[in-house]
Amino acid sequence: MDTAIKFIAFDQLNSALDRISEQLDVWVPVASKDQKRVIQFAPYRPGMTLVLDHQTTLGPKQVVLPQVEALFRFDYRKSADEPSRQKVQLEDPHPPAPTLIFGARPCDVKGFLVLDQVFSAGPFVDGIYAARREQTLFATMVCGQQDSACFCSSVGSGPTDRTGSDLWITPIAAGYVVEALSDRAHPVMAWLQEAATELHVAAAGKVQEEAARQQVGNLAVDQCQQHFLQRFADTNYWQEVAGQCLSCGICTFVCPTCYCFSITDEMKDKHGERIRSWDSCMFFTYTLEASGHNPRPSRLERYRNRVGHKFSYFPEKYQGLIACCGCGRCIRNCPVSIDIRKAVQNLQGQNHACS
Amino acid sequence: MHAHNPYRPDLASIREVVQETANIKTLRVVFEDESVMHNFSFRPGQVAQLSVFGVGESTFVINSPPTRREYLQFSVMRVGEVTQRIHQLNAGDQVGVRAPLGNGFDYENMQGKDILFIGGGIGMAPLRTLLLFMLDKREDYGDIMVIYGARTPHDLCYQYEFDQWQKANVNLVLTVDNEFPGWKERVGFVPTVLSEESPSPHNRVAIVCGPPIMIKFVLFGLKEQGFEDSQIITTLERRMKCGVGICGRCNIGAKYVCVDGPVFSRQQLSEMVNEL
Amino acid sequence: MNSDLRSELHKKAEQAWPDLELLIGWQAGYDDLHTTPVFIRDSAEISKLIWNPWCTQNLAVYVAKHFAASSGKDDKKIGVCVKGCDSRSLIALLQENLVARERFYIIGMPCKGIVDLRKLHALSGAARILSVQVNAEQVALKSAAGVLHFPLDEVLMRKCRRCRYPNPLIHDVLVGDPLTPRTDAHEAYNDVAAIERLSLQERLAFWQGELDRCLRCYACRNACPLCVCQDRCIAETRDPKWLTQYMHLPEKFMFHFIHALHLAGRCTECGECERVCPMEIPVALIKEALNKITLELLDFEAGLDPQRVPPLLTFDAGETGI
Amino acid sequence: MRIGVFVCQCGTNIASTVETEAVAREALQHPDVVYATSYMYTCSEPGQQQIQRAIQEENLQGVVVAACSPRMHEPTFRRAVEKAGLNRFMFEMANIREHVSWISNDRQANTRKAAELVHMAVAKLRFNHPLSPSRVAINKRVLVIGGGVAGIQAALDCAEGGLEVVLVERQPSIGGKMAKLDKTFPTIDCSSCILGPKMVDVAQKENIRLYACSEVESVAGYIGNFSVQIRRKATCVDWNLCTGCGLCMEKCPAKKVPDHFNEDLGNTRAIGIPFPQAIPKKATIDKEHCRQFTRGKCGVCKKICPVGAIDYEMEDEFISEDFGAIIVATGFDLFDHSSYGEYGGGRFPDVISGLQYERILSASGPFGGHIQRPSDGRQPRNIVFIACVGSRDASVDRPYCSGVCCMYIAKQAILTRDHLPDSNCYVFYMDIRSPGKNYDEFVRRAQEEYGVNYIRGRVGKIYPKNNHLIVQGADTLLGAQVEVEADLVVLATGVEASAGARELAEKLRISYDQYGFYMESHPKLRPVETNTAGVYLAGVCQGPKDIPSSVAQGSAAAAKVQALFSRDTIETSPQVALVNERACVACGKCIQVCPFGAIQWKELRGGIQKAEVLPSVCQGCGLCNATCPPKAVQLQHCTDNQILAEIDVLCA
Amino acid sequence: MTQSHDNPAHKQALTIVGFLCNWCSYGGADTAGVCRFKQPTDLRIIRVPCTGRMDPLFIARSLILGADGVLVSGCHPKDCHYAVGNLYARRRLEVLKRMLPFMGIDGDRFRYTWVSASEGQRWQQVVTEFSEQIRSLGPNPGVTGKSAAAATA
Repeated sequence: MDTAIKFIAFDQLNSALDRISEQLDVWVPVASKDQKRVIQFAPYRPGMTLVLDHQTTLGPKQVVLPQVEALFRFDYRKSADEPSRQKVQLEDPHPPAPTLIFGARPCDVKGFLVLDQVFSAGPFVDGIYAARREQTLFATMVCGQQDSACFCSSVGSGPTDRTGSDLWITPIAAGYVVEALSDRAHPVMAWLQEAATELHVAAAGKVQEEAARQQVGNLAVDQCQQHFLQRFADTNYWQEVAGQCLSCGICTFVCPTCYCFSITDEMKDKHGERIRSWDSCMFFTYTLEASGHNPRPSRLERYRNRVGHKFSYFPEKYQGLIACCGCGRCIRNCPVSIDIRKAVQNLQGQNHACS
Repeated sequence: MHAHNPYRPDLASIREVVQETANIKTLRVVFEDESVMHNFSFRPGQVAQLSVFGVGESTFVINSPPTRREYLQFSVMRVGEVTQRIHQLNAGDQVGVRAPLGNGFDYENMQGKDILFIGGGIGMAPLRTLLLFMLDKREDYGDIMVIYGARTPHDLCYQYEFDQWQKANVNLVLTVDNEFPGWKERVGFVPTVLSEESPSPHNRVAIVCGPPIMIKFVLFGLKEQGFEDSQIITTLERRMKCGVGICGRCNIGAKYVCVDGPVFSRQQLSEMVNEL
Repeated sequence: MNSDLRSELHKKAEQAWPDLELLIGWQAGYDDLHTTPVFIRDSAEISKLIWNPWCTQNLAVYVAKHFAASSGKDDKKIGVCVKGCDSRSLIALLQENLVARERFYIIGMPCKGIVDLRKLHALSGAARILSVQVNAEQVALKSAAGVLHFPLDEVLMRKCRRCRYPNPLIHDVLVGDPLTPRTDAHEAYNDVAAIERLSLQERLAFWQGELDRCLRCYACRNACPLCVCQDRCIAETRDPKWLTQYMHLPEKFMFHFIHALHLAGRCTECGECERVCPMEIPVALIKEALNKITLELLDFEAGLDPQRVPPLLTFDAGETGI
Repeated sequence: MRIGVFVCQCGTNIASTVETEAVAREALQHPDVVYATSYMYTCSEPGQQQIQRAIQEENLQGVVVAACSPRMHEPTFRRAVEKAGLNRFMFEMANIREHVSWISNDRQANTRKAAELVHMAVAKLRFNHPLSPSRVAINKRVLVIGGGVAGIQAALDCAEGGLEVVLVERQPSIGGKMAKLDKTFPTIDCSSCILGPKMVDVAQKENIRLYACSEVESVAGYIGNFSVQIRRKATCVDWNLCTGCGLCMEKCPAKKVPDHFNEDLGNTRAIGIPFPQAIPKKATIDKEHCRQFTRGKCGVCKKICPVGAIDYEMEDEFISEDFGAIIVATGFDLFDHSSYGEYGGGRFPDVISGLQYERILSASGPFGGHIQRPSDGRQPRNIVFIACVGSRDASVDRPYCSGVCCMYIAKQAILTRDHLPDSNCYVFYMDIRSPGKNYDEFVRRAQEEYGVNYIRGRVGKIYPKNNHLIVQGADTLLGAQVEVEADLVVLATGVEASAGARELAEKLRISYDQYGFYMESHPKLRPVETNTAGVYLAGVCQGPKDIPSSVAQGSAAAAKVQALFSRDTIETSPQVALVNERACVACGKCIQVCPFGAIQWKELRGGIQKAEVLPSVCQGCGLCNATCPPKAVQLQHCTDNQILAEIDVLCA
Repeated sequence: MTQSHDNPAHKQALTIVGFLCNWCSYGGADTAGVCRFKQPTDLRIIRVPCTGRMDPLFIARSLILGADGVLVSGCHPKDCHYAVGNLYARRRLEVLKRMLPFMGIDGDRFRYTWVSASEGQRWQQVVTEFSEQIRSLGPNPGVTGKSAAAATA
């Protein structure tokens, strides 16, 4: 692999992104409000101020799996001579444009590795996701800002986890050192003008080392698949860990690995779309059947399913892969501070003794 | 199914609508693209997502057998938004169909065995496809008994076919919940009739489909009569959206009803997490 | 002082326990800055209860949604800890007959205010706050950058700085002594007035900017003690279909209109909707504006008098001016 | 759904300013519309046949007619589509005449508007469902509440029609206020002579059961099926035994009991029959004054009663009865003039109310029909009548006209002049309200024939002086101050809602106005109906009125009941609210707001509560629908989805 | 944006949604029609049984989606066909009217009024005045018009 390492000085960041965004759609983390900490990925526009020293409130999931997207369009057509006959025409969504996600964290990228299994591993392949995923590059940044909710190291990732990324960004005192991790990265590297000096590379190395030393989180997940199944019927346990759940959708909406969606039709006059939109397994309506029956009627079953899905069902289905990236967003944003680490950690053990 | 877009239905048109009961209609549909129709193959028990564009999709078993290919048949009970709209459709109207989805019945393992179908109300639909399939290959199977119950005689589907079933040597036991003027068949709930009939579990497979409360008591009854879990087959209802194992909601533990089901043996169910 | 109150809380909970089947309070969360509700079903767990300026959740949210319908074993009650603002939610639930007073044992917590974590983070500037200590009226915040000190008042939540009811208006027992309401709370609707001073276009732009971030995660709704529809919210139902699943601004406006109008004359300003919003949308302002309207128009404040009927659920044939 | 659209030209009424062909053409473009045409007169026989033919041929499932107002022809077209086999609710109308062609000549704008109205109707129709009315059986018994002249008339008319009637009266006797009147205007005929026979009829009709001394305790149910609990107050006399001989009354030692029937102008005993013509003619003990109760011993009546009817231990009794309809005729009370300080505030014994004067005039009254002053029994020479005491006076919250005072003052003045030809009568009045048949002539007779002095103006003050009452007032016609040295002042006290009217209204779930008078269903067109189906009004409880009007209303209410009971069942409109139980969160807000009590709790298995609409009670206003937060209550045929569909056509 | 008031054909079309109670105001509008009282043509009437049926959300939704004006009209207070429907309605509608401007929606785009079935002339006046008022306000931008402040960063 061509290992030419590039450098972007702080004051050159925007001009570098200006150049890249002429070629690709670029998504960058920006604060959506002054004084506030709500940081989201947004399509890059010249002059934007990036926020690269905080984890984003929402990961870049929406870039590949938008909160709402059309699965196809439909049109009812009427012919003038035979108005009682209306014919439907279907049209697939437009193919995606090449896209770069700039400034994501390793945990954010890890999320996509989970989604890839669901959407692309079969038996059915979601071509809409797959096409967009195919077109998306990740310029990921080494993570140096963990807080008390982070636990990426516990789920097989970490602040320096490069898996799934195409470019690797290391912030140093003067700017950003950028390395290519995949062949797909080369065109982007070519648009970066300044090569990194040895000093830059050495400084980056120190940042990497420092970050790599961080053990973020100490959750043990190796046995959780079985422990979960043993705990499944222990209502007291689930009452203990999720009794306070409000059944809102925050944890799922901010989660990089949550992908569940709803499909609905929206139509105006004779034209419409079948859309998918993020859904949440925390919602009552998610599993509500037409008959009125609901297999997961209360927040306890729903929270249990969420834990089970991430730490038991998913690894069972996908070769041990935990469907959690340890980003801590669900913990940090939970209105009642439910801690999924605690729910998983305490799965083992006899009685529902947890604290 | 469209390879790149598993959510995109094939267009089909309604050839005929049959009013089965006050709130159940049967639709007979054909794909508009002749090659799709020609190449379409499925197993009995597999399901389809039926769309009314602008309203949405809903899941129905294809209740015509794979052996009869002039149309696909769906029986639709009016319960919600989509089914309400489906009930307003007429012959000639267009619908979308995504099929086949799900696993279907393991009929290969039923060959040479006696078969017991136990159905309640609209639950007869998935049984019908397998029943007709077996009738079309009658020699492959032993005795066939059908216990079919509904609330009133007017709530029984496929009444117009009962004669044909019986002519094909099916032991058809019909029951309704309460006495009804002019009703000459059995009266009583399906589980009661089952215990009265008490079919032998020997070399027999029982296939059960109906409302949850009926299934619950039928399973209990079958157990009492000595049926093993592996001899009892049922189909699950679950809210489905994508139908292709992606959207997430129809899981029972690690299994997705839309791809791993909807047909499960009681054996399989007992190995899954208890969240029905 | 906090530890004194905590032991008083424990003592009073112990005393009440023989009559209780469940006690809802706060316990320590995953770090110093977070508390989480706890459901105590065994008196041995009473020691988990805490009381400090981080006890932010309004526990009245659980009252109608989870326990209103259930009848107690052996006539035992459900204990619930409430701050002044939380107690108003309970009263509002009583006003609408959504809960039965006799079913609950209310532990009142006179409250000097709850810390706004967002303000704390904004002041610290750091990604990670290592520890926090409150001494009297001072907050000491330790991060990688060092220790910073702020007056407690400066980091209190918006609702606390305009709090008129620090003492629970309804309770069976009080933990600590009643407090004197703050003197600067008379400008209760200052924040609303600030928006009202903007031009119409500016106001629209303001809300467009804020509501654009809405994810429709419905946390504001679910955290609301008075949002009784919950699983049946018309923001989600398809029949009737009030909203599409699109994430367009009209949808988001509409959802917040639904939430706010359903709370018109009912909202007790506990501020939970705003606190829980992961996108930091000031949704409580909408309800405050409605409260200002119902106060001016119909002379009504929710959650004060259990006997009064919320004004939009009744009428007055004689009223004039509308 | 297959929808047909029919655009009416209404001759040239619509076609002259709307391109009906273009409207039909555009309609054809909407989803589900398979047929659209324009026609000269859609409501005509051939027009209707065209719709019916199209329903058959095109297999239509829904029909839109764009024509005149649905208030005009909706029933016509509903019948037409029903004849062709469609449910009548699979029909919508777009009003393109009253709301379009007749209000603008702008052909282009009109055509666009008509097309949009059609589009809205189509959009709504796509959410229509077939609805069918249900029927409930009617219990053909009627309850009449109040035994004044209106109630008596209603009871008699119903009984005459063969209905079973229960008449409930709060007082020990029926007769009401009219029984206290001496004469009636404008004919000066004797009140008890015309009312008495009717009261006797009530007692004698076999199909009228009279509960005197009784009140309605609670009302449940709905039209056709009310269930009413009646409290029979303890009279301490067993009425089954009492013969009405009056011996007890003679012997009762408590002699200083204020005589309420005589408006407290005289005394009566603690046991007795209120007046000689009372129906039922049964004795009642006044516990407040009876020595057996006040002092714990006496027992004179018990000893004296020849049939042993006295029972001091008697307690209130509750009985339940079922009815199909209820007539409310609870009458009125007199305004209490003590709030007028300028008239003495009730302190001067010779300033009396109109009804007190009525008793004074009556031969069966406290003074045997001789006009004398209550204070000293002197015959008055100067008598002043003051009108509008507690009427047309916002300062005492009685801004309305009581309607009868002008007339009864005229009558009393005439009678006074008749009895005491030497007397002088003065009437202070604001305006004279005398719009009835022969009424104005009557007032003129008082003025012209009987020489009653009518002074237009208000009285500012009354004060006693030398055994007289000085009445100071203004004559606004002369613009001068007037002072009359009166011996007796009669205040024309106004009419106000009966005490307890509001409580009863709440039991009946009928509404009342701010003064407590019951609200009729429509002020012009449904004057005796209330908004609670099956509950009717008669007499002054609905608003001040005179005897003829009260009697007419009593008969009208009876006629309404007869009409209702002429069928065995009633069809209930299916345009009522319906609860989707799955969506109901049991917050009870619909129950709280329903003006008709049409929503109640229903308990499902496991003690789960849900709201339930009683379709026969629901009037279809949709208030519950607007109030229900999760929209679990939907007003059929005007559901959220239907309104939203119409909005979306315009806005989305 | 200038509009010619002289030639109606050149007037920009406005969308005014009317919610009229069946018993009074719908009849009033009929009466106005029967009397041939000329009115502007922008109003589209939706018939509801009673103003009590009006959830303020219907109005909010209309305005959010871009209706230029919303007019609600019912029976005069105390003349409600259902006795009290409009007494509830007027509270709810007034609260909405005062809330709209807080959210950046012009409260003048919404009006509620009471017109009886006999008041054809009054109806004409109400429609004319309200249509003129909406015309002077111009088209409703709705809530979709992205403004500078709405953009991220």
